[in-house]
Amino acid sequence: SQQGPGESAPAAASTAGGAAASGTPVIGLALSTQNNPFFVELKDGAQKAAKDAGVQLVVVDAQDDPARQISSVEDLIQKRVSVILLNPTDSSALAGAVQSAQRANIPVITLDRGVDGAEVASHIASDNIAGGKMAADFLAKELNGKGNIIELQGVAGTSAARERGKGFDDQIATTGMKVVAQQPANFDRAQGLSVSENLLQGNNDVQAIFAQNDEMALGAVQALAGKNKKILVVGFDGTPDGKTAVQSGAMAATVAQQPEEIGKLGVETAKKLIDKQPVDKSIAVPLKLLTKQ
Amino acid sequence: MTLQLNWSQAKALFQRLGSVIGLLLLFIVLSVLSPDFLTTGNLLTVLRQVSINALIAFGMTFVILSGGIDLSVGAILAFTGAITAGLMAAGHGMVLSVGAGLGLGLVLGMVNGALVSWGKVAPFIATLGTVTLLRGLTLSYTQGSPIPVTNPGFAMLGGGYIANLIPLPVIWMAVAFILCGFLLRGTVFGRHVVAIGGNEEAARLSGVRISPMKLGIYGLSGLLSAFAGVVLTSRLYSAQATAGAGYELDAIAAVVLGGTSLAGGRGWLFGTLIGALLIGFLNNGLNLLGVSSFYQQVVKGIVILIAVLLDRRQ
Amino acid sequence: MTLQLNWSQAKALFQRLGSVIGLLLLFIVLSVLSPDFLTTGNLLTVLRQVSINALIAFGMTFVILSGGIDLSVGAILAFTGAITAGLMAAGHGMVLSVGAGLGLGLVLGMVNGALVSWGKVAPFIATLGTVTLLRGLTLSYTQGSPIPVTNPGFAMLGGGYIANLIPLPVIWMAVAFILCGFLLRGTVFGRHVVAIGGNEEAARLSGVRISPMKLGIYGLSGLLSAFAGVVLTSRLYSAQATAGAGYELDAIAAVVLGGTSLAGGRGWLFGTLIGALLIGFLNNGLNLLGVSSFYQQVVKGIVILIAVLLDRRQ
Amino acid sequence: MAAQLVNMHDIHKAFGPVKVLEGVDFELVAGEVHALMGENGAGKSTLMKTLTGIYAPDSGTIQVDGKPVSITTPADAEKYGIAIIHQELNLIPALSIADNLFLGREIQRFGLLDRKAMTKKAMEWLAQVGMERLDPDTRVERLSVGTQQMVEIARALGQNARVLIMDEPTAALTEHETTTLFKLIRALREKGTGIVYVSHRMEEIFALCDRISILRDGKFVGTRPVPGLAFDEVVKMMVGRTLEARFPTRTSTPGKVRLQVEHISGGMVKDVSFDLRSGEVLGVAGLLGAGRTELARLLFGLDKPSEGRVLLDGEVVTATNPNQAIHAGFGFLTEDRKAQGLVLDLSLRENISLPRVPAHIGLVDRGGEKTQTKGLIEALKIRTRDMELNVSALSGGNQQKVVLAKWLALKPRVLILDEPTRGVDVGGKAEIYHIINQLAEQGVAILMISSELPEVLAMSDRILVMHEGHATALLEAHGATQETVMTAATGGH
Ligand SMILES: Nc1ncnc2c1ncn2[C@@H]1O[C@H](COP(=O)(O)OP(=O)(O)OP(=O)(O)O)[C@@H](O)[C@H]1O
Ligand SMILES: Nc1ncnc2c1ncn2[C@@H]1O[C@H](COP(=O)(O)OP(=O)(O)OP(=O)(O)O)[C@@H](O)[C@H]1O
Ligand SMILES: O[C@@H]1[C@H](O)[C@H](O)CO[C@H]1O
Ligand SMILES: [Mg+2]
Ligand SMILES: [Mg+2]
Repeated sequence: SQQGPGESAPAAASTAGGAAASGTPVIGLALSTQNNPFFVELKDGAQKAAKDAGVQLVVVDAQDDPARQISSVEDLIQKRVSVILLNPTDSSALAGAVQSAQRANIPVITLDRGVDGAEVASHIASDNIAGGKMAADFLAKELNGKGNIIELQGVAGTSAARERGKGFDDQIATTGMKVVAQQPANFDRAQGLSVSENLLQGNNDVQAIFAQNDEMALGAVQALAGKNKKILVVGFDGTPDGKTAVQSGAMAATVAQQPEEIGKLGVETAKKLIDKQPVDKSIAVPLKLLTKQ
Repeated sequence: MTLQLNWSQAKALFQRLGSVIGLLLLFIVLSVLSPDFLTTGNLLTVLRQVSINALIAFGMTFVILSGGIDLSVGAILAFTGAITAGLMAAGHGMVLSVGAGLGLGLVLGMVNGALVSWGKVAPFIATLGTVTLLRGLTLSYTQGSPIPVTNPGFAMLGGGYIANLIPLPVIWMAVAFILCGFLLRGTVFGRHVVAIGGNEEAARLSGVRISPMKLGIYGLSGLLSAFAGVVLTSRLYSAQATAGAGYELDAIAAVVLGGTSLAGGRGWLFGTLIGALLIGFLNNGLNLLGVSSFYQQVVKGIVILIAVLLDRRQ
Repeated sequence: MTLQLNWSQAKALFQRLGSVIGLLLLFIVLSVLSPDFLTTGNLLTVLRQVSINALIAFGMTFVILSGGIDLSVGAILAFTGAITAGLMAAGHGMVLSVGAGLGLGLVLGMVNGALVSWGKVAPFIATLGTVTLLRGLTLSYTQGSPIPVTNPGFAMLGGGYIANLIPLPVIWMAVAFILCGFLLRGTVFGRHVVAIGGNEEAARLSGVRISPMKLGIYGLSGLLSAFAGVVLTSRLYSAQATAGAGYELDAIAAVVLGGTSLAGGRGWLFGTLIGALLIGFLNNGLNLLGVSSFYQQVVKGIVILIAVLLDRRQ
Repeated sequence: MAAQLVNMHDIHKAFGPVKVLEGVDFELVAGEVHALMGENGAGKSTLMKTLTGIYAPDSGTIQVDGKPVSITTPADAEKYGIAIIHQELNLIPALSIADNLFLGREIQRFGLLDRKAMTKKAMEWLAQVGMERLDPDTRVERLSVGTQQMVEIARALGQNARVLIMDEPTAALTEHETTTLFKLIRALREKGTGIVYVSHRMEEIFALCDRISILRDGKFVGTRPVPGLAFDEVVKMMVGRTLEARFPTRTSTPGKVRLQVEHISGGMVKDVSFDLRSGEVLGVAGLLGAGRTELARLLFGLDKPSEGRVLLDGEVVTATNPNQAIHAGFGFLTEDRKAQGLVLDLSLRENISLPRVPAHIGLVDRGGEKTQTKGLIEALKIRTRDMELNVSALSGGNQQKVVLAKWLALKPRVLILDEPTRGVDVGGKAEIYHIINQLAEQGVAILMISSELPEVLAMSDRILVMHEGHATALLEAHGATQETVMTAATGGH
């Protein structure tokens, strides 16, 4: 069996429900990365909620490496936290870690991205497919259903990138618009800049750029600076920088997520688990399309 | 045959033991600071975490001892992991798939060796070139998406236990350590590795056949990287296109922290194991102590710098 | 003094010109294959893209010529960029902020130099240590979020044009190339850089003061990395905590593709410029041709390997 | 009495626990050539390095012109008019001759390199040492070792120093360059320069020097005027005992032909033929760059012959790498033991067994290895505490014996020795000659390349003389003289 003492020993030591050995309960938050303001906001939301709820929050960061994330989840198990909030680096890679936690009687709640192949206590996230669709609908309206689009993709293999791409591409296919080029820029602003520059060189007739997050969208905005062509840039996330760019007109729109809310709901749901209250299996956090007022 | 130590041997021993002493110190500090640290469960967890890096670092030790460097270990890990997972997804059995993955790792390593020996390309550049190539191949093969693995037997390789206690990856690490240690100390191959790193020209003039040796050395590194790739794929239930990014630096750090000279010709495998454990326990300890992940890197950087400053050779 | 070339000089010249010939070939191929390639707009775009890597690679050339390596360039770029942006966000003027960023880069580079010379740590390891440390400091300082910049004058540094045509970063690259080339060929400093890389012990016995030289060499690399950081921050309107990841490999690739030997003591700055252009035009060309980004890496890996195989020195 | 230039008193220097200099006195006056002698590892180079700012002495005083000084960097030494030619070559391969000549003291105008001035000066300096044929823009790596040594000499002379230290300057030179160098030294002496001359070549010392100072195990033994000094006395001061004979008598009688080299060409070597019999020592003489080392490299499979063939015991051998040459029965002791002969960071044991590690199916046989090493250490009288010691810790002579031991372990049929006693002290030389004799007695065919004519004449059965890649003479050693060899070596007949 895969049962091992690495997980079972602490479980024996902890009381049912995974409460920590002494005093205030401890909740672990395993982030995929903190190199993106989105996750920093998510963390902030979780920290505030933890303060309000009187629980301790321990944050670990995987720097986008699934193997590192498994290790940090294991470390949280060894630390005997009561609940683990998991923001997976990758949907398919963390099932083992989730199972380890569950064997140690530590419930897992996934945030922002799901885990395939393992049951979790609750999943709290935006509906990314719907978000991709929202972006496509916005462009269809602005461009009257005609035009060529460049798509900047997120880290290949993350569910966010896959789902946003799917929602967007499927919806675009129902219109007269066309995605003429798509390429990953890894959710990163500098890469967003150089990939946009290159794709724009190769595609003269482009009316819009859809970036799967705001960081890449802001890179695209830089690539367009100095060009007098009108190209609509649509991002995703609604980070502070992204919102500012929408207000100034540099970006046409962003599909705003509520990362703070995701973090806050995560802690609140964890608290419910500690207090042995029932929780929803799946919590969808609303998305909102932001445009210039 | 004599137990008497002369001064320079004593000094060398102390330098060697520097990393062991460092590990002990870290151990004591963490035991005092965190009640969760010194438990069987935690120690075995760390050993399991360390195993991937240790497997790679063992191969890297041979490469560095021979005066080279292998930047492609992470890329080989990712590519062979993807191929192994891909074969299984295509319905092939576990034995065949793993065998193919390991064989591929060996061959890819030998390609590095060929570039370095026959191609006369500097190891840094040769393996840097193969990194780019292999990363591209991995992305093309996986189309950027993870390849999930469902074979339960395969999942044991990285996730199983022996006697319900010791994680299998720890066993692999131990076996690899013993085999590699024997290869290094007990065979002509190992002797020649060190000679090449110490003075390649002298080794060549003594009849050591440099090119086949380098094929073997880089091949071993590729093989062990592929094995690490199999274990990681098993642990992650899936092969990741971007797996292993930056692993070469962790492996090199383990080798150097263990007291092996980057210039080649001087070092030991035990040191590498200690170096890998140092890094692993440091990571684990910082997490257990709840140190903010931002500061974790600062602490690690300082520890690495202090360690190499203490361990430097005049 | 004489214009006559002997055979070995001709061979050396051909080896040097290898990268130039490669660049010309690439140019011709791309012009034929893509109608968008040979336009002023595209060429200037590529030059602007190349400028960041070129600035870093110029400094790297000095380091590699002296027999060292600097893995910390990307980390220095990120940290100094963050500090510069942070100072401006705190209300300081552009001149002070940029000056502080550049000064910091110089100092951080000199810390590398001190580790390598006085600390006697191998450059690979010393700068690897500072990478970890600086990445941690950058994350701590920025708390992971980008620091936006609003100063319009500052935005010109990376985004502005001269005569409404030539991007300012291209001007910086040209100026840095001329100054560095002059430093390398026309001054005692440059001469001593090559001497140290060729035979450090001999240089020391000839009265070259190794430690101050290394401080200067790594300091220069740090300064140019910081300058690249300023330009990048300006282009992105913000400082990114993870900026510059992997830039050290691009810079090293540019230097080596340009024909500078990783063993030190042999090389030229013009080659580095050519190497950086090769990489830039290759990237651009693959994009113009619509090659899938997955296969782009495969192509790049193959090109790098072929280039170094052709250019290798016996 | 000439003016005192340098006076070193009670100099101590240790590296860690190893005491290298223990209370050494040394005095140099204007217009003398002062020999500094001692066994390998006696501390000669170290003493000179403390005088030129490379090492700081732990204690002791240094006076220049009667005034106490502190010399802590090479620049300080230059300031006091002290120049040194180090024992090891110290040139930058990728830089030009001119760049090397001015390294560390470049001529500048407005802070910039003044290339023109340096090239001009460089030509003058090269002319001074008879090397006017060299182009100052040539990169140093293109020069042979001997020519590089002449560049080093030109560099030291260019400093117009009042004190000139030469640490084994002729180790890489042959008679021809040596003669040029001696003329220069005598001219400098006339001008009042004080010269310290370190060498293991007794003939040179007696021909050139005015006084001799001797070190033994880091201690000062004494200073003697050369006129009237006996060879045996110098040896006794150096070694602490007298030597029976500089060259032991040859006793072996050559047997049947073992090696046949037929019209071999390749690289610098042009159409060389000779026979070598078992138990025979064939000396190979020639000027710098005559192609002797290249001949050895051809035989050992390091370079590819363009023509000709080689037969060993009647069978054609075609070795394309050292591994094959070794299996065919060749051994090759190279001229540069540090760069090509030894792995300095490995132990005696590991170095000695490198060409063939005692092993069964790839697994090292430790016991057999130790027995073999022990036997060789005893047979060659290698002075070491322990076979596990790194060879870097041995003196030059003992290192050379380790390289020899390496080849003896293989029991080669043909042993090529390239400058087997370069840089080895008198005692060590005698022991190496003794080993060569023993090997010949055991029937090994020996090809001995050497630039020391007395050695070639005394140790060989026959002498092959090379000139510009050709074999110009094959002389019976019995009856050959320095003159007959030199005539053939310079192309005359
Ligand atoms: N940097 C050093 N560190 C440690 N030991 C050293 C160092 N330099 C020299 N020694 C040791 O000091 C001793 C004297 O060396 P030195 O080079 O002065 O001898 P030498 O008289 O010049 O010998 P040779 O005739 O072989 O040139 C030797 O035992 C040598 O190993
Ligand atoms: N790597 C090289 N590059 C250029 N020329 C070389 C090289 N090696 C040897 N030569 C030249 O080949 C010729 C023969 O050199 P070789 O070393 O065989 O001479 P030698 O008789 O052994 O003299 P030496 O006493 O210098 O060893 C010399 O003129 C030398 O300059
Ligand atoms: O939802 C998040 C954000 O969009 C972020 O920008 C990248 O990762 C995704 O998971
Ligand atoms: Mg000496
Ligand atoms: Mg020779």
